Amino acid sequence: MPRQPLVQFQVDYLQILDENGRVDAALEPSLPQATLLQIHRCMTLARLLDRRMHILQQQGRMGTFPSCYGQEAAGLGCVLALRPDDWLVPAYRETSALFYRGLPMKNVLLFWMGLEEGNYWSPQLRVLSIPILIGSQTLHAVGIALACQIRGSDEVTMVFFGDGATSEGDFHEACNLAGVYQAPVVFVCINNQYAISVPRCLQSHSETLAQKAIAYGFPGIVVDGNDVLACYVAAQEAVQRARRGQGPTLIECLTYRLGPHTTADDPRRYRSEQERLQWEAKDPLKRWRIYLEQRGLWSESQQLELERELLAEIDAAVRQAEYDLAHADPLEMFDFVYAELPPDLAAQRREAAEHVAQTDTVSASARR
Amino acid sequence: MPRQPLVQFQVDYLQILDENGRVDAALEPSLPQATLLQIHRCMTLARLLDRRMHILQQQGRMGTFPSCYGQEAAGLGCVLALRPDDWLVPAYRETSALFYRGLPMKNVLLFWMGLEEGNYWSPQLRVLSIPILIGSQTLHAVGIALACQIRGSDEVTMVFFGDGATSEGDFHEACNLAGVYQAPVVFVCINNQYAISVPRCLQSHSETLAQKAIAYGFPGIVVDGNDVLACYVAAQEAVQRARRGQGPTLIECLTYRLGPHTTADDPRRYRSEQERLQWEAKDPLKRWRIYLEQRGLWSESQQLELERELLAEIDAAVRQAEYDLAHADPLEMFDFVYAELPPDLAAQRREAAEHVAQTDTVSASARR
Amino acid sequence: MALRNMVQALNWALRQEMARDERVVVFGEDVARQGGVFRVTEGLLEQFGSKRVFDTPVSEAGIIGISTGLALAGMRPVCEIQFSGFMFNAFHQLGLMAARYRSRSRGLYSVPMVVRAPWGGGVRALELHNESEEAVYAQMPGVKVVIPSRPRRARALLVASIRDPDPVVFLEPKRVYRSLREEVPDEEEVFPIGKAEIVRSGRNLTLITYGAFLQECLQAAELAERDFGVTIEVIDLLTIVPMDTRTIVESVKKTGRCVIVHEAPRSCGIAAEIIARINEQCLLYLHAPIARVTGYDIPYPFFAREHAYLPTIPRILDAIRRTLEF
Amino acid sequence: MALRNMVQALNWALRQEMARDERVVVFGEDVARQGGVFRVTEGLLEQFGSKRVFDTPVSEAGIIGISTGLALAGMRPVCEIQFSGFMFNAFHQLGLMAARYRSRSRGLYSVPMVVRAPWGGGVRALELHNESEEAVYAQMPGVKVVIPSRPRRARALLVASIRDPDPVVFLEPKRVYRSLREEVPDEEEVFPIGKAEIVRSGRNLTLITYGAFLQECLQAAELAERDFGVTIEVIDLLTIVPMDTRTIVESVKKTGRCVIVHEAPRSCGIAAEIIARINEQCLLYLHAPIARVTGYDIPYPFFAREHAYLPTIPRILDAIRRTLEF
Ligand SMILES: Cc1ncc(C[n+]2csc(CCOP(=O)(O)OP(=O)(O)O)c2C)c(N)n1
Ligand SMILES: Cc1ncc(C[n+]2csc(CCOP(=O)(O)OP(=O)(O)O)c2C)c(N)n1
Ligand SMILES: [Mg+2]
Ligand SMILES: [Mg+2]
Repeated sequence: MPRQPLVQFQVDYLQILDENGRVDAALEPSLPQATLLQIHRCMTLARLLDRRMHILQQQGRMGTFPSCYGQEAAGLGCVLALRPDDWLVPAYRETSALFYRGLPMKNVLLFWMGLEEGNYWSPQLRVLSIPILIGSQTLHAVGIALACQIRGSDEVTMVFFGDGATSEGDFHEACNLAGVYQAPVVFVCINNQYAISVPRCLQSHSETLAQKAIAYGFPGIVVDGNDVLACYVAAQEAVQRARRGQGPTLIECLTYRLGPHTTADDPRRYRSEQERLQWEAKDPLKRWRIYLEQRGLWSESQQLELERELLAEIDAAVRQAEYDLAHADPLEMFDFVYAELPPDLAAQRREAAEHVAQTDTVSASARR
Repeated sequence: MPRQPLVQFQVDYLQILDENGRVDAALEPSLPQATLLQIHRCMTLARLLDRRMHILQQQGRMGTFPSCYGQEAAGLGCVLALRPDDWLVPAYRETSALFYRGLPMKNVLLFWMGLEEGNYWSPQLRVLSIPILIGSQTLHAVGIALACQIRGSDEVTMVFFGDGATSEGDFHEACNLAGVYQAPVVFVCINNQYAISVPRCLQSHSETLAQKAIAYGFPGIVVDGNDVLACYVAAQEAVQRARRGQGPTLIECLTYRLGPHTTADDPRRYRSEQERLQWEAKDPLKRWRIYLEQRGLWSESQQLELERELLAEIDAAVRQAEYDLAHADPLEMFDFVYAELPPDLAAQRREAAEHVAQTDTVSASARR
Repeated sequence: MALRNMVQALNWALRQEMARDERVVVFGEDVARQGGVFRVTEGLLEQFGSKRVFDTPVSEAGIIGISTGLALAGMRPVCEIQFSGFMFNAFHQLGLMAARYRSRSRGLYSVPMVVRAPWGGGVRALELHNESEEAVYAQMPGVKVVIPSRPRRARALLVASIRDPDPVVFLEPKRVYRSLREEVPDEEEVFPIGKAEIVRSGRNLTLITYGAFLQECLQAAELAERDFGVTIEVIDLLTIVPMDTRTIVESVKKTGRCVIVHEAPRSCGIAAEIIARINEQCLLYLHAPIARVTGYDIPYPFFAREHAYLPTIPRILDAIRRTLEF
Repeated sequence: MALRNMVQALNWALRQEMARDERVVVFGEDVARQGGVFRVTEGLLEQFGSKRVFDTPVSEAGIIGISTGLALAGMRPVCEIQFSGFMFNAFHQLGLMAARYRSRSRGLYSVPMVVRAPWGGGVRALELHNESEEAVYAQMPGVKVVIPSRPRRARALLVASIRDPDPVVFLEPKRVYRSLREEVPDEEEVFPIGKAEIVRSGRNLTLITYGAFLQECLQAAELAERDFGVTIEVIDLLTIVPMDTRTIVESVKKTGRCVIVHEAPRSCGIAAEIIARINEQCLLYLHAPIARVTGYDIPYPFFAREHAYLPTIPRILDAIRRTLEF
């Protein structure tokens, strides 16, 4: 018996709306007009908020935060495929998708202003807390999907993570477990080409990230992540597969972070302006606007009107968030550790209370 | 632009010496006669020692230990491809391979008798300590391989692990790092179909374990793990690739643990006798003996002679090991924690010394 | 009432809770078909089916991670880590993620899960199968840690843990899995998390422990009472985090002397924390330094040397004597 | 001599050691091209090339694991974990594997590696970027833990750590990375691991700390001396494991009073261990309970509340006053 081929695999690439706004009519999904406009609104809001947060951060009114500039399409495109009762497990750059899902802007602001309140929203959103530990959320998504599977309900869980996250053991264990149990979960890798300064080619020697699915026995696909339609179509397929009990899918969305990793980062240290410009030409918003205009759904004046409206909303949200921040009680940090405050921790809370109250006077004495 | 194939992959299967001892002449490697006989010796010794250890364990003269019965070929076949200055990072069932490499039998005995001394052997063997934390050693192998790469030497590192280990995050991170740095390492998965009671099909939904290599951008291959020649040929290819600077390979050796997971295990709880019998027919030793006989290198009387000789060696090694065990100083447990004993730990050592000395008298008092 | 060993008592708790609450699911390496390497989950697969009792790949971070997800979505996962040392592979998932969902989401999410694990040494097991990592959890606020010592409380505490709204690490002293039997009632019994138990009362010295060493402590107390003519109060912590400081402090105020026994390494162990609390709350009642009888600050040795590592009755007796004679 | 902040001092140590010993290699997430997110490894890639300074994927267990392998094979790896909280992802590799190779192989193998990590809070960073997990390492025998507080010692201790034959976790208080400068000699300087330093001597109270809070402690000591008419001895631990008990005990024997300050959660923290050792070695010298000024037993809060979590000068002063007045 000679050496024999045993198994063979293939990973596809999907693009529907190209960089110049040309659509592949054969593949174009039919989405309601209201949805097309809502997509535009959410992407525009994410971009405008990103800019505003940058200013707030420079004014010291907000902590360092990760920009989503350039990546507004990928997460949103995928989330379009979910039902409202499906679960969404975000990473930290899917602002546009969260808005589509109904998350109040104030939450995003509070989160980056350093308050746990930023993660407190309606349970009906079925959106999990924003994770900081890279890759960790992939496992929680699999657990949530298993809960749905065990209960016999048909909700699907979609989880987002970056190219960097695929290097973590957690990602591996999540994919492997999802494969073994055929969990109804969709893994969406937002490959923005960098993990802070480390380029995609140093993150893994694999030709694509989507092919990592082969290791777990489920399908993977690469899509143009700046193309809302391709993301939606790939996600739709994956969600349906999951809902039918046919197990997980890995979708790799190719995109680019046009801004810095966070406001503390200087991308010029690790990438060329030329590279950035190449990707700027593939801007998902520009492309989407052409698409809407070609379909007669959008005009310059509508755009101006929308931006005015959104800026006003942002102003209002910032005011609310800063009000909440100013009125946050520091001692509440004790109140959500356990369902009930254990006696010794209650004593520590009292101890802290003394000092929070005293701080002014005593620190005045320290300054004497 | 429609949906397009982006990347394609294939994983091969290799068998050279089949279950009935028939060899594929086109693929047969040319190994020196002395090596062929040495292989037989090491596999036979591993099997005989396994039996003896089982008895020792039942007599309470040894702790619980993992049987290598049925798996004698895979590790050994792969190790044949190494140079003496290459590094070997074992799991805990590659006894035959360790013997081929020159490891004294006493070490194996001491290890399972519960003494760190079992892991103390000549540094020239370039064999790393036996690991208990599943999958952890794969990372150490990559680190060792990187050390060789950085120093510009051409040594290769080969690491063994089980089917179960492929589920651990450590395995993933090891493969990913090895791919990124194109480290000179050969990953050998000894797929014996079970991780304790959990069958291969519940370990991963992937068709093969070898295809996991695709996730990291390097080649994977499946071999008949009960066929020394196939293991050797696949390993040889992988070792050469690594030595030439062409990066890692994943070899999946299909084999079967004919005995229990450890002496504490009862395999009848999770697998059928029929399954076991099917695999018994594929016994690597039987096959190897036919191969030797067909080449005119072996006879029944030689076999009897060899077994007599090996049993005597085993007797001697058990005597030595039990002597060492009886003379082991408990307090030496303090002496290898750090290169130098820190003062407070020296005080703890003195404290322990009092009690080790007292134990007899005081426990007598406790028994009063 | 039936006489049960700890394995049987725990199995009983799991059976009853699974029958009572269909949100309870049990999983881990070898827990389903094999019934667990120590047989704690034996028969659950047969009784409750493969949706609620399932085996996992060798994947500890995965086990804790999906358990977290299951709990986030409203289930009541009871997962098993095959030996507690392997919790190290999942400390990030437990300590950084599961433990903090409630606080990071300001109560929107919570993680009512139980992580069971055979724990501690003394059974001639392999390297890394003997760890006592309980003190580490004290530095992971948001988790609770329970360590039973005997079958009856083990059962009642496991029930409480399953019903607890927060993540509970439930560590089972494998050395006493089958070494003693107790009357364990068939009917439901719950013992509250956070309560220590005075298992023997006395006036001259407080002996504090938890887990397998309760047996040695009780024997040492008896020997000490006879040999030194004193009475010894023995406290079984049962819950390690959050600790029942009050019971400890009240006892030490009465006895003025204290010895603490555990298997874990000494530095920054549970005994250190108990000493710190006594120092803070009743220093002036102390007649002698508090003594620690613990594992040493070395890796748990391979089993041929474990007898020299673990506390022994003579070591405990010796500490009692020195504390009394101080 | 040159004035250097801690980032510069550490960078200097790395440069000198890399030049001196070609077995030293530096790697981690964003350490090469980026020069580290805090710039500690800035310029090393340019000076020593990509074989000895390289970026890694986001893979903490991987970083510690390959570091272990590099050390086993005779290199001197100095790896970086981007923030010390992410060490949790690698505790199994560190605590169970790297820490124990020497003992599990009876000295055949050893792991001379350094794991550097920015550590602690107070810089308005995101969740999980503020951890103080040092006490956990005390339960991982086989590792050493160093936490410098100021640039000069930071440099000299990093050199010692790189030359140490055992794994050293080197935690860098990110709050003082750039907040103060010191004379740091250009020439080689080594400070021994395992030695605490009395940075201010006094007779009435021993104030023990490490890391960033040395600054607050020094200020509090000054204020207390002026306000309460006492003198305060301030001890900077520098090495956390193994701890310099002798320096502590001698000081407390002299002063009879002690306050310990750290950012980490209180229970089973370093302060607990110090209290336990004082209890064991000089209980009768104590005039008052030892006070702990620490983080609380809660997850480090998101940064808007961190000021209420972290010790402050008023909290330290208050503890000093109570201890003096006891
Ligand atoms: C476990 C862990 N390791 C390291 C970090 C530090 N860190 C924050 S973001 C980041 C890069 C992540 O890259 P990627 O997954 O591609 O996501 P992106 O930021 O590009 O969206 C790193 C390393 C972290 N937060 N968690
Ligand atoms: C990290 C870790 N998890 C769990 C275990 C317990 N355990 C010991 S052997 C084993 C099965 C390993 O299966 P595999 O990798 O296939 O190796 P095999 O025993 O079949 O050779 C398990 C789960 C362990 N030793 N380490
Ligand atoms: Mg990225
Ligand atoms: Mg196996």
